[in-house]
Parts: sequence; C-alpha cells; structure tokens
Amino acid sequence: MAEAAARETVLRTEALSRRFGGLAAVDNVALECRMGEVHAVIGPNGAGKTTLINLLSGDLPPSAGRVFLRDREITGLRSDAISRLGVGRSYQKTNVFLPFTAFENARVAAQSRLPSSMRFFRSARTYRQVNEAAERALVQAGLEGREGIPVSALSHGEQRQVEIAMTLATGPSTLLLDEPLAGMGAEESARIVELLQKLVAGHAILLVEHDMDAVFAVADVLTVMVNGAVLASGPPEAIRSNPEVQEAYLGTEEAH
Amino acid sequence: MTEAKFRSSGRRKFLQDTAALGGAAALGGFAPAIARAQARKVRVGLMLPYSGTYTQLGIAIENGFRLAIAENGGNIAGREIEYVKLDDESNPAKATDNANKLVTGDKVDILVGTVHSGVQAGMLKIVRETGVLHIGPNAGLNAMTTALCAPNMFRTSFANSQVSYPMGKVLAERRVKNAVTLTWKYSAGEESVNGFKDAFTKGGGKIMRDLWIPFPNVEFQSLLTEIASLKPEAVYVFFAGGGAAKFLRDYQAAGLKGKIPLYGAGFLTDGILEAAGVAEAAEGVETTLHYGDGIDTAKNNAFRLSYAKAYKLQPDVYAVQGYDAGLLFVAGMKAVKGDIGNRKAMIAAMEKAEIDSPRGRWRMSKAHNPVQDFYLRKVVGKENKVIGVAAKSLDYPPASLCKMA
Amino acid sequence: MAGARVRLAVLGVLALALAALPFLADKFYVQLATKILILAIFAMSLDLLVGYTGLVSLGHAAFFGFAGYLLALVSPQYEAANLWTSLAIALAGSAVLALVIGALVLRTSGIYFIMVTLAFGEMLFHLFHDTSIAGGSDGIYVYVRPVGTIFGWQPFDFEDFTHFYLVVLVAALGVYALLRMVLASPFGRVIVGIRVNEHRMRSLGYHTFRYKLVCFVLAGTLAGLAGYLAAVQFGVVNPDMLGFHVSASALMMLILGGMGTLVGPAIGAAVMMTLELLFQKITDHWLLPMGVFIVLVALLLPRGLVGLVTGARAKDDSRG
Amino acid sequence: MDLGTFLIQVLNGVQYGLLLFLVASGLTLVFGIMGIINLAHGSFYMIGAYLAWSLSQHFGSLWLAILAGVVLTVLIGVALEWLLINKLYHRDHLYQVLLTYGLILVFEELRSVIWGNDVHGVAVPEWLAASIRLTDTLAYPVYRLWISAVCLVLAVLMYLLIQRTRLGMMIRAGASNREMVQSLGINIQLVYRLVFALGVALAAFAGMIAAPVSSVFPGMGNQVLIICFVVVVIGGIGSVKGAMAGAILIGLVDTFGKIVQVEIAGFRVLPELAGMTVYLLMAAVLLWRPEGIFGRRL
Repeated sequence: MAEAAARETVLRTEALSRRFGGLAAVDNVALECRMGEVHAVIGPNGAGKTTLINLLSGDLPPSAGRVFLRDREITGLRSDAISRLGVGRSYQKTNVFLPFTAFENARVAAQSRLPSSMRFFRSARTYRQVNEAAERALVQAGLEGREGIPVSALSHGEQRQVEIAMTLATGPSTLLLDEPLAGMGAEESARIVELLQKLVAGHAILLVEHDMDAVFAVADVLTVMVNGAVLASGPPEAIRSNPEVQEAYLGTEEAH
Repeated sequence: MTEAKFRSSGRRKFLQDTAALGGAAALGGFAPAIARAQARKVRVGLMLPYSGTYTQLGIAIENGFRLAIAENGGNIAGREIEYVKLDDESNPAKATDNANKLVTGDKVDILVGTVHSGVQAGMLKIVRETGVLHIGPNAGLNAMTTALCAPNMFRTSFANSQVSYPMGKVLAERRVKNAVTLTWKYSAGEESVNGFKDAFTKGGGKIMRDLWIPFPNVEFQSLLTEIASLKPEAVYVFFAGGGAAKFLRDYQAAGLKGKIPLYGAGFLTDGILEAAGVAEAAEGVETTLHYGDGIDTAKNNAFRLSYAKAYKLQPDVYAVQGYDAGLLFVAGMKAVKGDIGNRKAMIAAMEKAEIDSPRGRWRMSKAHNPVQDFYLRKVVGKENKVIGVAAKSLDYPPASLCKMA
Repeated sequence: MAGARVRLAVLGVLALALAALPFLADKFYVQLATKILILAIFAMSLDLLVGYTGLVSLGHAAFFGFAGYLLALVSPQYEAANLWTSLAIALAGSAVLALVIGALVLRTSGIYFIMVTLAFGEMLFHLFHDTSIAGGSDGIYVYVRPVGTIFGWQPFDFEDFTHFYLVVLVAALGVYALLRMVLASPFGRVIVGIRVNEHRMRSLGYHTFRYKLVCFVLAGTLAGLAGYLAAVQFGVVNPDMLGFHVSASALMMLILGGMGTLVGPAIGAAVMMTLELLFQKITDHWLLPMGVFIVLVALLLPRGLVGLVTGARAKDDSRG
Repeated sequence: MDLGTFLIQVLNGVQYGLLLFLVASGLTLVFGIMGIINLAHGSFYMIGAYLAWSLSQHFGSLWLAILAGVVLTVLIGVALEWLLINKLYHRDHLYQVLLTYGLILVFEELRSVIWGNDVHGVAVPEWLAASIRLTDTLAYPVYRLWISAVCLVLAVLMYLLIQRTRLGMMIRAGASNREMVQSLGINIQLVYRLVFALGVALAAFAGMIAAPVSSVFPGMGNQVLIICFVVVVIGGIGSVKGAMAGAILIGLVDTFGKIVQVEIAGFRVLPELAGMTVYLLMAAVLLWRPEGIFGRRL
C-alpha cells in the first residue's frame, strides 16, 4: 500500500454512472488507476465491467460523474480523442479488421500515432517508424511469423492476440483491457500474462478478466463490481479474504 | 410515314451513303459537277418528336410540310425531295448529337424542326456551326430571332412573347387595371409572361404578382388560393396540353371561374377541348394566337379540306406551321430553280417570300420571324372561335434586336 | 509487389490500345469511347466512396452536374472559355459543394445516408431546374468548347474529337493513378479501415468524420472533373445531369463491374453504355430490359464482373 | 395575406401533407420493420394513379377502380416480396437500392407500354364534385376535404393496428428484435410479407385517391418518392408518428414556399427557390437531430 500510494494516479473516476433506461449499468463508481499498476476489475456477468470500460474509453458517454486522465477531465470526450491522449483499449468481442492481414491491423493502429493521416502521396508501407511499431506490437502479442496472414484466416485465439497487438501498437500509456484472455488457449494465456507483467512497468493497466488465476497473478489492486456498483476494492489478499466478496462472487465462483 | 420508316440508326445510313457517293464519283468522274448535283435528290431533314408527349405535334408538322410539297407537285423545281426523319424525343441532352447526325451524317440540304424549345436551342448550335439552311416550324424561343439570329435560320411559327403581347395589348385597351400572371417556370413560359407584361404595362396596366410553378408540376391549389386572395381583374396564364386541361378544371373547382376572368396564350385552350370536362371549364376563356377556328377564308377552307382528306385528321396550328414551312421552302427552291447549293439567292428568296398561309398572308421580318396577325379567340363550346384581330402584322420582339436587321 | 507490376503492365498495354483507337475506329466509336471514359472517371470517383469507404451515396451526380453547370456559366456565350480557369473553377466549385453537403450528410449513416444524399442531389436539381440561373428545365448550352493554351501554344483542340478523346483518356488514366496512390497512402488505409470497422478506427484514435469528409470532397471533386468533361463533350448541361437517375446508373456501373476495385467501375461503365446501345437497337422501350438487367445483377452478381474473374475482393483489402 | 387566406393555405398544406403521410408511412414501416430501402415505393404511387384512371374508365366508377386497384397492388406487393425482396434481407443496403432502382425502370417502362406517356385527368366522383364557397372569389373543392378525411381515418387505423393488435405487436417486436420474435414461434417471413404489401398498398391507394386532383402523368412516382424520403428523414426512420409530423411540416413548408415572397439583398429568394425549401428544412433537421424528430438516437 505504501508503495502504491507513491505511484502517480493516471486515470480516475468520480461517481461515474451510466443508465440504460431505468437500469444503472454503472452506478456511482469511483476508482483510480496508477502508473506501474495492474488494476483488475472483476465481477459476475452483467456487473457493468464492459460498460465501465466503454465509459472510460469514450465509446459511451456517461449519464453522470466525471473521468480524469492525470489532471485533465476527459468526461464525454469521444473515443478518438481519448485514444490520442494515450488511452488504448482492447475489446471483449474481437473487434479487428478481418479482411486485413495481422500486420496491416497493427500497422493501421500504429499509423494512428502519426501527427495526421491526411497524407495522400506516399505509400503507407514506407513509413518506417509505423512499420516498426506494428512489428513490435505483433511480436509482443506473440504473433511473429503470422504477420502476412489475413486475420479472417487466423484462429480465434490468434485473433484475440491481434486485438491486443493493435492496442499496443498505438503506444498507449494507459491500457484498458476487456477480457484479453477470453478464448485463448493455456499457452497463449500464459504468454499474455507474462506480457502484462512486463508491460506494467511503464503503463497503467485496467484489466477486466474472468480468469482468476491470471488476475491474482498480475493484479496490484482489485475492484469487485456487482450490479454496476463497487462492492469492494483493495489489494488482492484483502479482497480474497473479504467475506462479502466471497459470498457475492468468489465463493460461488469456487463452487463451480 | 409509309416510305420513310423511322430510322433507328442514322449512322449506319450515313456510312452507306458516303460509300455510295464515293462510288458515284469514281464512275461519273467526267460528268459536269452541276449535272451530278442536280441528279441528287434534295434532302430534307425532319428532326421532330415522334415519341413522348409531343408526338402528335411532330406528326402534325410533318403532315403539313408534306402537304405543301405535294400541292406543288411533289418535285420542286425539278428536284426530287427525299425526307430523312429523326425522332428527337424532345430530349435536349441529345439535341446537338441528333442535329449533327442529320447535318454532317446524312448531309441534309435543309434541316426542319422542332417542337421543344430546349431541343431547338441545341439544334441552333449545330445550325450556326455548320451554316445549314434551317426552318423552325414551332419552338418559339425568342433568342432564335433576336440574339441568336442568323441568315440561314428561319421560323414559320411565332416567338413566345409574340403570342402573348397581343393579349396584354387587348387587356390594356379594355382598361383592365391589374393582373396576376402564372406560368410554368421555364423559358417558354417566362418569355410568354414577359410579352404579356410588356404590352399590358405599356398600356397602363399593373402586374400584381408573378406566380409560377416548376415545370411540369400541376398542383395548382395553393396558387389558386393566392389568386383568390389577390382578387386581380385578370389572370394571364401560360400552360399547354395536359397541364392546361388540369389548370382549367382546377380554376373552375376553386370557384374562380366567372369571378376572375382568365386569359392566356392560345396554347392554353388548343387541342384539349375534347377532353372530359375541359370545354365546360374553359367556356369563355379568351386567348390570342396566330390561328383559330372559324377563319373563313378560301385559303383556309381549302387547306382544311385537303389536310383532312390526306390524313383523316383535322389540322391544327402545328399543321399550319409545318405547312408554311413547306411553302417557304418551295418559294426558295423555285427562286433558285432547284439549285439549293445557291445559298445566297435561296436565302434572299425566302426572306422576300410572301406566304399565303391558312392563317392569313404573312412575310418574314428582318430577323426571320413571321410578321403576322394575331387573333383574339374565345372558347365557345369545343371551339376556339376567332372573335377579332388582337394585333395586326405584329413584329415582336422587334426585329431590331437581331443584329442582321 | 509482383501483382502491382503485372497490373502496371496490363494497364500499359490497355492504355496503348486505347490510345490507338482513334486511328482505327471511326468517329462514332471514338465519341462513344470518350463518353465511356468520362463515365469511368465518374464511376471510379464513386467507387472511392462506396467501394472503399463504405459510403453508399445516391447523390453523386450533384457534383457531376454542378461542375458541368459551372463550365456553362463561366463560358462566354459564343466564345471559347479558358480551359484552365474554367476547369479550376469547376473543380473548386464541386469541392466546396462536396464539403458543404458532406458536412451535413456524414452526420448520418446507413439507410439515412442513402436517403439524405439522394435528397441533396434533388435539391441541386431544383436549384437549377426551378430558377433562371442557367436556363431552368431546358438547361444551358456550351456553344464553343473551351480552349487551353500554354503561353500562347495550343496543345490540343477540343473541337477535334480525336484530340478530345486523347485528353479524356489521359484524364481517366491520371484519375486511376491518383486513386491508386491515394488508396496506398496512410489516408487510403484509413478510409478502407473505416469501411471495414469504423468503430474500431475511432477507438484507435482516428477522427473518422474528418477522413470521411475529405474522402467525400475528393470523390466530389473527381466527379466534378467527369462532369466538366461531359459538358465539354455534349455541349449541353441540363438539370437531369444532377438527378438521381445519373447517380443510380453510376452505382449500377460500380456493382456491375465490381466495386472496390477501381478497374471494375470503369469496366461497368463500358458494359452499361454498350448494353444501352444494344437495348436501344432492339426496342424503343429499352429501359425495360435495362431494368430487368439491373435487378438480375443486384440479385446474382454482388461482386460484379471483376469479382467473377478474381473471385476475391478481400485480396484487395489485405494488401499492406 | 389576410387571416382567412392564411388559414386556407394552411388547409392546403395540411391536405398535401396528409397525402404525403400515406405514402411516407408505408415507406417508413418497410424501412423500420424490415430494414429494406425501397426506391420503387414511389412507382406504386404512380401505378395506383394510373390504375385509378384506367380502371375507373373501365368500370365507370372511381370506387370500384380503387377497390380493384388495392386488391391488385396488394397482390403485386406480395409477389414482389416473395420473388425478389426477401432475397435482400441479409444483403447490404446497396443491393436493395440497386434492385429497387431496377424496379423503378421496369415499372416506369411498363407504364409506358401499357398506358402510354400522356397526361390524363381523372374525373372526381359526382357526389364529391361540388365546391364549398369560402370567400367571394374562392371555393374549396369538397373532394380535397374528403381526401384529408380519408387520410386521417387511415392514420388512426394504422395507429390502432400497430398499438392494439396482435399483428401490430408482431410488427413492433419485429422491428426491435427479430430473433425474439422467431423464438416465439411467430412466422416473421409472413409478417414481413404483410408489412411490405401493406406499405405498397398504402402508396398505391394514395396515388388512387390523389389522381383526380393531381392528374396522372409519367414520372409522378419519383417526385413523390424523393419528397417522402425527406419526410422520413425529418420524422425519423420507422416512426409512423414521425412520418405524420414530417409530412405535415413539409406540406406546410412547400405550400407557403410557393406563395410567400422573400427578398434578400435585392434577390427574390422565395418563391424562386420554393423547390428547395423542403430540402433546406431537412438540412436544418440534420444539423439539429441527425436521427430525425422522432427517431431513436443513433
């Protein structure tokens, strides 16, 4: 805890809420993401985790509450603006460019970091830095040797890896990862966990994940959400031993 | 219609003809040039609408033209006449192409046409470029005999504002103080309204409002409401065909008939009085035109009789215009003794010709537009009864607007 | 890379064959080929929107016709306009129009986008049809074709159909090359990304609206080039040129040839014009077989003629 | 313009708007429920008008003509859905646009083959042929009032159908959740077919009752189609309420655009640009609410 307090807070929410009709999908959530930490958000299906990420990434505007990136309020900014401020996200449902090759997926992502893509006269393939960033991201996500294959021809697990490579290729300082391990085999999962452990040094990571082994392997802070609201938040050991959490979530999870 | 079926491809014909000409030249290389030219038939290009809304007009014009030629013996000044027909579809987009096909493709000696003024404008482009002899038997765009006038271009019909000018004059003479005008928003309609306005305001009348409706819309209701609220002493309109029939019925249904008198260019009531309910709606409407029912002259009676005999149809103003185009052509040909290549003399003769028309005798103005009488007509039953002459020997728009004059 | 080289070679041979046409065929065919090439430019510009960016516009004729009208309006009545200035005005005019319309229509998507583009095309139609700006419903004639001199030297004469054909050919090849270049550029990759998955492009940090707008303006400007050339060729501009039949035929060329291929729409233009002539020969009611043909293409040939040959459109997208 | 004239012009605008509503409501239902964009919708308006003309001459009665015409167009609609439209449910809108554009050409040309290219008037039925005198110069044709009344009755019926009946429930459910409807064992294919036929019949019926006041003429369908697109865009896709609001709004704007005189800097802007007013209205709505007045937020 002492160590954590010293770290810089990168992403912060205040009383963040999102209602769909009468239903509060995210209800009065306050949380902080610090540099060099993995902040994992767990909870049963329908707890509002994906909606929370959508609010942070700008995919959805919040109904109430505020979001800050460092000192800057980013509430209600569109997703492209938030992305350009260094927040990268991956999607739970694979959200890639299926007809493109793996490399082109990562390249388009990396290209977004050019000052502008309003460049008409030079082949996109000749931008060295973009190519290198794309290649780097693909290697990080464990896709070396698979670059030239159209994503539609890759396995489901590999498509998940492309999803992560794209997020990395934009060079974000804050990562919002929505179930990155979903659909991956054990080997790929291990690889991504390893990657997260490596990445955490220079990033603030918000991780939504159902794989509890992975979560406890990488998380520095855990937040448990139930019905859109935060049930508990704290270091993994504290959460593990929290009776409320055990009853509401972990207990049932283990019973399966 | 029988001998010269519609030609689907002027181009193919063009290729055949040029080949034939080449052959003739090779064989008859020693024959005198004049004799060879004389042997060739004189080609009359008829570029008219043979499909679409104006089909009947195109046919009437052709019938009239052929009647004039036939009455003069079929061969004019010893030259056989050959017709090259082309359906212009009243499509302005194809106008220049079509005219070009006839002039440079089929090598017609004289180009006759057409009805639609947009198409006419396209023809004029080619006529001016190629210098081919040209007679316009209907379209009344003012520009043809003002800004665009040229020695090789003649018109046997009218200028748009020439038809309406007499109506304005008549109303001004009757001391009508104010009027509302209504037309389709296109050049013919605007020119018509302007001619009316010119005469009417010159005579002391006042235009309260210019109303218009996009061509060819026929939803008049809100405009009729407006007219009813403006309560002018007269309403002048320019509509034709189905749109005119609709307007007349709506004018009656809106309760305006008999309350505010309606006037128009003759096209308002021409050719539609047979349609259901129209004659009743149009009863009493006065219009001006260069032709009408009940012109009791020997020439007109003879024309009507022979036209009806030849085509089993009653002639209308379009047939007269086509007929006069034929007479004009005949007059020119006779003057040059069939040598249509002698352009200068031919043009001079056509300029001087006095046309003994069913509508009454008329001559060309300096701008090559008819200087003619305009009749005041009134709808009585199913006829456009001529009740007087609205303007005598009218030259309008004045020929002085043409730089030839 | 090899694919690009083969394509270049094929294109070179094709360009040479097309350049030789006026020396082999007579005027009728040369003029027909000119018309086809102009429509090919128009269809390629639409392909940029529909095939590559996924924006189904049913109002593309607005830019085609608008540029034609600009030429007619800046031409002195019985003299030749200056080619360079009139062309610049026509292109700039259609670009500005595309900017204004694009900024509005791109606020919508899907079915809305289709309807709204159609409606704005009609608005332009009414602007010229109902007012006396340019001859109303009759349209306006360009009596003399523009003349382009370079320091007093006149490299070509548009009154000569061969010259005009060759200039149009160069323009069509130039547009093709330009679009190929743009599509390979960072911008091109962005718009293709937008078609495949706009949402993801946005979350990657692309302000997709701006890219779509620039794309809309580029497509509109090239459509303007085609419209300018069409006005020069036919010497007449009328409101129908802006109307939705022209837009729909261009869409038809696109699908018939194979959208998202650039070459396809050009082929589509050629096939459509040929079919039109053919049907017109057979019957006065040629729109009937044409309508049936369009229905059949929509049902049976979703990838167009090019798709029939290559069997793959994904291939084009995966380059990179 | 005095108050009386103003009110009469409002009546004109509302009457035109109600007629537009009939056509546009069919369009918006087919959009909203089936996700199909049908460019040939306007062709049915034209077909309806021509049927009213030719059948009324044949039967000697407009009412019989309308009855027979509605039956005929419903059959054509069902056949079209069965033969062509249902192949398009899972295809991109682009192909729907193209196919239905092809249909426009087919219908327009068939019209030319069967009925020719002339403009025809249709007689108003005798007992409605009167006019009510409103001012000393102006009378209002009873038939126009009757059209408005019929449109209003149909609007109410449509509202009841959608809100109160089982078919309406299916229609509403089909609009929001296709899978759910199918899992309930409802034959969605049948619902679609009925909706398409209903939409087509509405357009054709509008054409029939409008024929006596609009005349019948080539190309009349396209004019209406495009205005109806504007109605739908303004009102919001799939919303019948929106179609009503949009149609009345456009009816009024169009009517007053033709008669109000507006000058800006010496140029007469109205009625010169009357043809553009409805599109400018649409542009304004797009700026304000791109999804239309009653549309769901995109």
